[in-house]
Amino acid sequence: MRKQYFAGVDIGSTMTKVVIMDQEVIASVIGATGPEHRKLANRVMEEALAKAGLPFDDITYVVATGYGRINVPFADKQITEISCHAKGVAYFLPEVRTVVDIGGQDSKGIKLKDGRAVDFVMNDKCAAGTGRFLEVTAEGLGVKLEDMGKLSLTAKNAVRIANTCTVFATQEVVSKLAEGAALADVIAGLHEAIAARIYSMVGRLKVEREVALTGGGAKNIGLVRALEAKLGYKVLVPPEPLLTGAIGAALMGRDIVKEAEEKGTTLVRAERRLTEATFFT
Amino acid sequence: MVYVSGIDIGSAFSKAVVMAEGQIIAYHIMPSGGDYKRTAKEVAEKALVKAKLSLKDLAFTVATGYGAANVSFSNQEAADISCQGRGATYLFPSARTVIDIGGQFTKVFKVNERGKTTAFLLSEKCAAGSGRFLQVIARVLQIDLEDIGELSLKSKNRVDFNTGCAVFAESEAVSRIAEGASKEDILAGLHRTLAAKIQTMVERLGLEPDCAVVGGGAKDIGLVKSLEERLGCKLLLPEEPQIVAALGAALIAGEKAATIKVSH
Amino acid sequence: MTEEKKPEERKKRRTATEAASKIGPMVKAAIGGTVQAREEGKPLAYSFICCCYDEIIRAMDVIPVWTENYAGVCGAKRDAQRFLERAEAENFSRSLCTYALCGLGFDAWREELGEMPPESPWGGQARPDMMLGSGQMLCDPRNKWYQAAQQYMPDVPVYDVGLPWPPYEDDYDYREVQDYYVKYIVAELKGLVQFLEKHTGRKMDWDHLSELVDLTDRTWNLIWETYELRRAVPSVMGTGDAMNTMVPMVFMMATQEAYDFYQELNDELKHKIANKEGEIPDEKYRLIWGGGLPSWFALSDFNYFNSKGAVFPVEVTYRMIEATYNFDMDLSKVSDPLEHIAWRWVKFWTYWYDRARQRPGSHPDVERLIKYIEDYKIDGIVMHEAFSCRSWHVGLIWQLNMLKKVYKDIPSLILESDIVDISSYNEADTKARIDAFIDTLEAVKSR
Amino acid sequence: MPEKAVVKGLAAAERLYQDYGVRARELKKQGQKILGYLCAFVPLEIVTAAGFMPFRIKGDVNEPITKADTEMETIVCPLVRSCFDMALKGNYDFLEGIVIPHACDSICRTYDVWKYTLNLPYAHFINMPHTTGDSSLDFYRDILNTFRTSLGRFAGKEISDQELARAVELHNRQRAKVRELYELRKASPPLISGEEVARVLIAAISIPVAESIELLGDVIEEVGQRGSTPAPKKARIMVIGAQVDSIAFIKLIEDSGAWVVADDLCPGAREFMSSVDLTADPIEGIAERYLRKVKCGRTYREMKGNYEEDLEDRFGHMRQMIDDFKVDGVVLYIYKYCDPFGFEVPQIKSYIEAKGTPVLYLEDEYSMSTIGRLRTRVQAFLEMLG
Ligand SMILES: Nc1ncnc2c1ncn2[C@@H]1O[C@H](COP(=O)(O)OP(=O)(O)O)[C@@H](O)[C@H]1O
Ligand SMILES: Nc1ncnc2c1ncn2[C@@H]1O[C@H](COP(=O)(O)OP(=O)(O)O)[C@@H](O)[C@H]1O
Ligand code: SF4
Ligand code: SF4
Ligand code: SF4
Repeated sequence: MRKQYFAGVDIGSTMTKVVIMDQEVIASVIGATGPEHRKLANRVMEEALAKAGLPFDDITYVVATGYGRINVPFADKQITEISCHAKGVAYFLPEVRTVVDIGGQDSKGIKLKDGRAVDFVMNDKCAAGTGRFLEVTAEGLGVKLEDMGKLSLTAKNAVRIANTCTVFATQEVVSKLAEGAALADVIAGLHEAIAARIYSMVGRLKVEREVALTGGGAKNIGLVRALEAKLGYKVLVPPEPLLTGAIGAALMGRDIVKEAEEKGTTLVRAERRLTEATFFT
Repeated sequence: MVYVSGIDIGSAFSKAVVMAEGQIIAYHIMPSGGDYKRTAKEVAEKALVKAKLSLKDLAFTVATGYGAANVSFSNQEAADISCQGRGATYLFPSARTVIDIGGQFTKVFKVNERGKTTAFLLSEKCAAGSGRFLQVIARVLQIDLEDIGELSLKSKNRVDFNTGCAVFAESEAVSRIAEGASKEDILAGLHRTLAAKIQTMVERLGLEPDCAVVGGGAKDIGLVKSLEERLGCKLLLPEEPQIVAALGAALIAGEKAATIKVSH
Repeated sequence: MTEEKKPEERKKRRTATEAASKIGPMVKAAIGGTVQAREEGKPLAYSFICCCYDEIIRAMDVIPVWTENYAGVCGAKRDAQRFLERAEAENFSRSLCTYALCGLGFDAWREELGEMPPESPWGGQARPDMMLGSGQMLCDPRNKWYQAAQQYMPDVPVYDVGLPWPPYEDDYDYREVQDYYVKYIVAELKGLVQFLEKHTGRKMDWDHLSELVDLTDRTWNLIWETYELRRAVPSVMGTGDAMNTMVPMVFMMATQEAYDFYQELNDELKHKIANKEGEIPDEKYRLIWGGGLPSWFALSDFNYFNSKGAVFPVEVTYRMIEATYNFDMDLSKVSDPLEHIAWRWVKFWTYWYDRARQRPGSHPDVERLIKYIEDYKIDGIVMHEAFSCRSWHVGLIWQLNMLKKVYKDIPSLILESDIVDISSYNEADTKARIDAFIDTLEAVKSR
Repeated sequence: MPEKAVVKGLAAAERLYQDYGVRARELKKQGQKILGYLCAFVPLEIVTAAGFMPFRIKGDVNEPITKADTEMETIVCPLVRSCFDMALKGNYDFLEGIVIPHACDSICRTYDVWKYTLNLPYAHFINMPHTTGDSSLDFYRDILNTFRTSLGRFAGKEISDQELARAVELHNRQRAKVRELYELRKASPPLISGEEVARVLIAAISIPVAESIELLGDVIEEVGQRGSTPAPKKARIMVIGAQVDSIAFIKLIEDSGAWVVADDLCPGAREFMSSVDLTADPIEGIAERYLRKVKCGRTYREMKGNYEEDLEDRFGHMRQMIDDFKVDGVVLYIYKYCDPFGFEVPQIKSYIEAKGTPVLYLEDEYSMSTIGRLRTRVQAFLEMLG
């Protein structure tokens, strides 16, 4: 039998992620979802294929997920990021019952049972409480996003950030600095503010241990610690939190193929042609 | 010659105006940045350099705006609404309603014939209704703030925006670009959103002609046109709308200087 | 929720009157008293203010646990966020009344632990034996909150008293309908008495009830007379204080203690007036708190107003009384205590109707503002729009619009925040608004 | 009515939906007097009996709320704000008056704003009690009689018992027709989509009752004659919420691959499942229905028995519908600032979930701009079900 490969394409609001798997991940690419890239998921896919050294035709099944999932012309199926994150986390950390995903434009909580999502909550109305919040404030502070986490760990006395609006919080932060607050304290305050927002949102799920953190937010150690402080225990972070959704998508594809083989049904697949996404509005 | 100044430390920009005998002799505008104290000094100095003066030549200084407390060399502070009112009526004696589109808030207020503010309204506490909105958008569209207005006027096919959030408007704009919408059309759509919010405020207060528009947002001709369209009237627009509060502060300073004895 | 940040210390508010400064300890003692009573096995009832059952519960010796009060205390101590978050986690929308959310979050937590949540403000809110809601026009939480609380306390019975009052209408006069309103309220109050009798095993002492009804009438009149003293120039007591002195009015009605409190306040105010002792030394602007509950965590804003020369001799909020002798009927002739209560309720709510009739296009709420503006020589109006409560905070814009239309243009300010949710509050922004408002007052005054 | 011959059934519903109020505008020209109302708690029988055409005021999810914000705070339920905005913008300028019931805080607190701002010849507030005991029922009858007298005065005639009885009978016929329509949804796959039902019902509340009965009849006939059964979909969904007066949300669910087969909504099951008993004094039957039979969070139902029994009394009809219509999942769709439903969300959710049906709770703002963000949630929910 021919070897099977599965691709997961996660077009997030901020990042585009692609993985190719056989039994495990054999190639992955993370790129920004810029104005141009929204229609250029094909490029990221191409890159991943090159890394894996595979022609596109060898990919058995392609599942697209994330905010931009409908705009992937070469995907065989679209599945929401909620199901995919659940799948991805269950693959790496089967003991997890609650997933907190902090993405660029939304954050969500997902309840897991037997490796499947059974309940979820989501915030995407206001940028407060999302990865954007940190991006915007990092920019305002002139700090690199990657450094926010480590910096905040040196805080002595977190500053309370009163503004809930991302835009104004940035400003508040700047004026706190002007008043003489330490940078680390201000960043720690930001992490606390965002952790508090996320905590009360996922609280709706009746959080159960173990808790895993995924998405770009999980790359920020300061935020991870702030959330742990709120929960009162440690959270788990999968090996590459940004890829969880894409991996979940690939795994979903594998399940779909398997089920079709067992049932003997034929799979409907999209044309294996890498084209730009088109939009009709 | 008695020199006075008005310093407006706004949430986004700081402005200084130097006056003598009721005439503006110099002004300066710069971003407020994070360190208000330093900015206050700098903006005043830059304006004074243009006027070929120095701090000690000033008989009286009035500070206003978000960061007024940081102007260590001021003689007095005044609420920015009052300064806006003073400044606006100095420029346009017939103005009875003033719209100020600033960085943090949009304000609408009424002034009497002596430039006193008699009623006002402030926008809600979300960036969606303020000038910040424009800054955020300018950044994501990679255009200069100065060009926003002209560009938007070129729109043929306005994109309608629904989101209220300034941050999300940014990403909505991003995806619209990806979908092939032009910057012009996106800007026109955003202007409409912002103008609708401002229109509601103006109507709540009651539009009494003439109506002037001031603040940094008034430099955006696209927004001003869109507002005129919605309000159904012509708006009075200062040559430099951003310094109106600083100008008002300087006017107040001028009055004070006239009533106190300056000791040398 | 293990690591909770210590609530930010609240700035102590300066009070103008002795009486107001006594309130804090009184409330603390009352809340402590309910926890104590619970231990002693006395019957406790969750209660709402302004539900006209004060005399009944007092006469039955049922101890009220004022749930709005406790939420307000959490707010004032800046320690409500954790309870609000808990309620949100229970799937309650953050747009609902934050008193209710704070209370529900607290209840959920207390019931889960089987004891008070850690470091509960002032010892916590005691578990009740019953919950007394009401179905009336004041608000929906009055009939939804306790029902929702039952999911944490399914064994605690709820009784909702129907307490409507006639709306102000153009197509008929309230007098055409008041009889059947009273009849209904009496029936509903009877139902409450039966409910209480059933759940406490006690019998109503009707004579005692009549005494308490009479005491309440007298207290109402005393409060009215005392508050009217505040017409004095300079102002002797401001709204900041009134937000404290309302405590006996709404939480201790039908007790001798409440009556005595107002007697003392009355004496104190008279003394101040005689000595021309103003609330602040240089009074420049007299304002009315024209609507809305205060932000309990930011009462010191009243001091900020004071620092700008502004005083609040009058407010419409928590002035839940009128002089009964001003009613268009002789209440003392109604001897049946329940009927007496019912009439007093209807007359209170319809008190301003006739006045509104006399000014075409006017409305009772607007008339009340006009009367106070004139009686108290008011220069400007301040209102507060608390986002979570529709009852007192919707219609403010319209009232101001109406006032302009039927009376005159008067400077006004609407502050936007909440009663207990501090995340809606921004101090710098609030002060900026106040500053600007003071300037408009100055402009209008010097016209 | 020449144009009626041209379009019938679903096509007619589409026209009435797209141009909401079109029929009222036509009839107004012919001299018909029209009263606007909010919410399911206005006793329409009395309005009809007085010779007025009752017209349900609805909002518009496509139209940003602007004018309303100049008169009304934004802390009111967005549906009410949108309705008011539409009225202020002149969409309902054919109204002779408004009748507004004591439904919820958002409605009750804005009555004066409506009344004084629109300044129509007639305005009346129906001060319906919140509780349902016998004294409440007595009181409610008095309230209804006050309305009857007041409206009679405005109409310049007394509303007779016979007229009331006729109106009761007419409205009951309309309700029976809606129930007949709902029967078509029980089949698997349902014979009529949720989107179509929503469109028909929204159309029905904008036309005279008699015409709505005809419309419903035509639709039932038309659907009955449909040949092909539509392709099977994944799940059968029930939507619970307040007033959903746009098809957008229902369509979103169906576009995501499910059928909407049942609801507890206005206009919908909440309004049409129960009828008025024709009593000797017609007011009696009317009072009984609106106070006790229409189940909505705005009415406090006294506890009967223990807590479980109380939940059964309050929400049992939802479970019944889940069984009868073979519902796989429930979407609880609630507007921000809605007090009656907001407080019930946890209880409804846990009650239904305890019976084994998954629930998706969505808080929304009544605007097309939110549809996109709701889509991901709905799709994820369907993935969970399937
Ligand atoms: N190295 C990093 N350190 C901290 N935060 C990061 C890092 N990389 C990405 N992020 C955060 O991750 C977010 C994107 O996360 P992602 O899960 O990809 O979201 P989406 O799927 O919506 O695009 C960004 O907003 C950013 O805040
Ligand atoms: N040249 C320009 N063109 C368009 N908009 C501008 C321009 N300059 C400033 N702005 C807008 O004006 C706002 C700042 O206005 P300003 O009155 O200075 O506010 P503040 O006093 O709060 O700092 C900015 O947020 C920006 O949106
Ligand atoms: S508060 Fe700020 S972050 Fe939130 S919606 Fe408004 S602009 Fe966006
Ligand atoms: S009146 Fe307002 S604050 Fe008080 S309980 Fe009702 S909704 Fe809450
Ligand atoms: S949705 Fe809720 S708040 Fe809005 S009108 Fe209906 S019951 Fe009232």
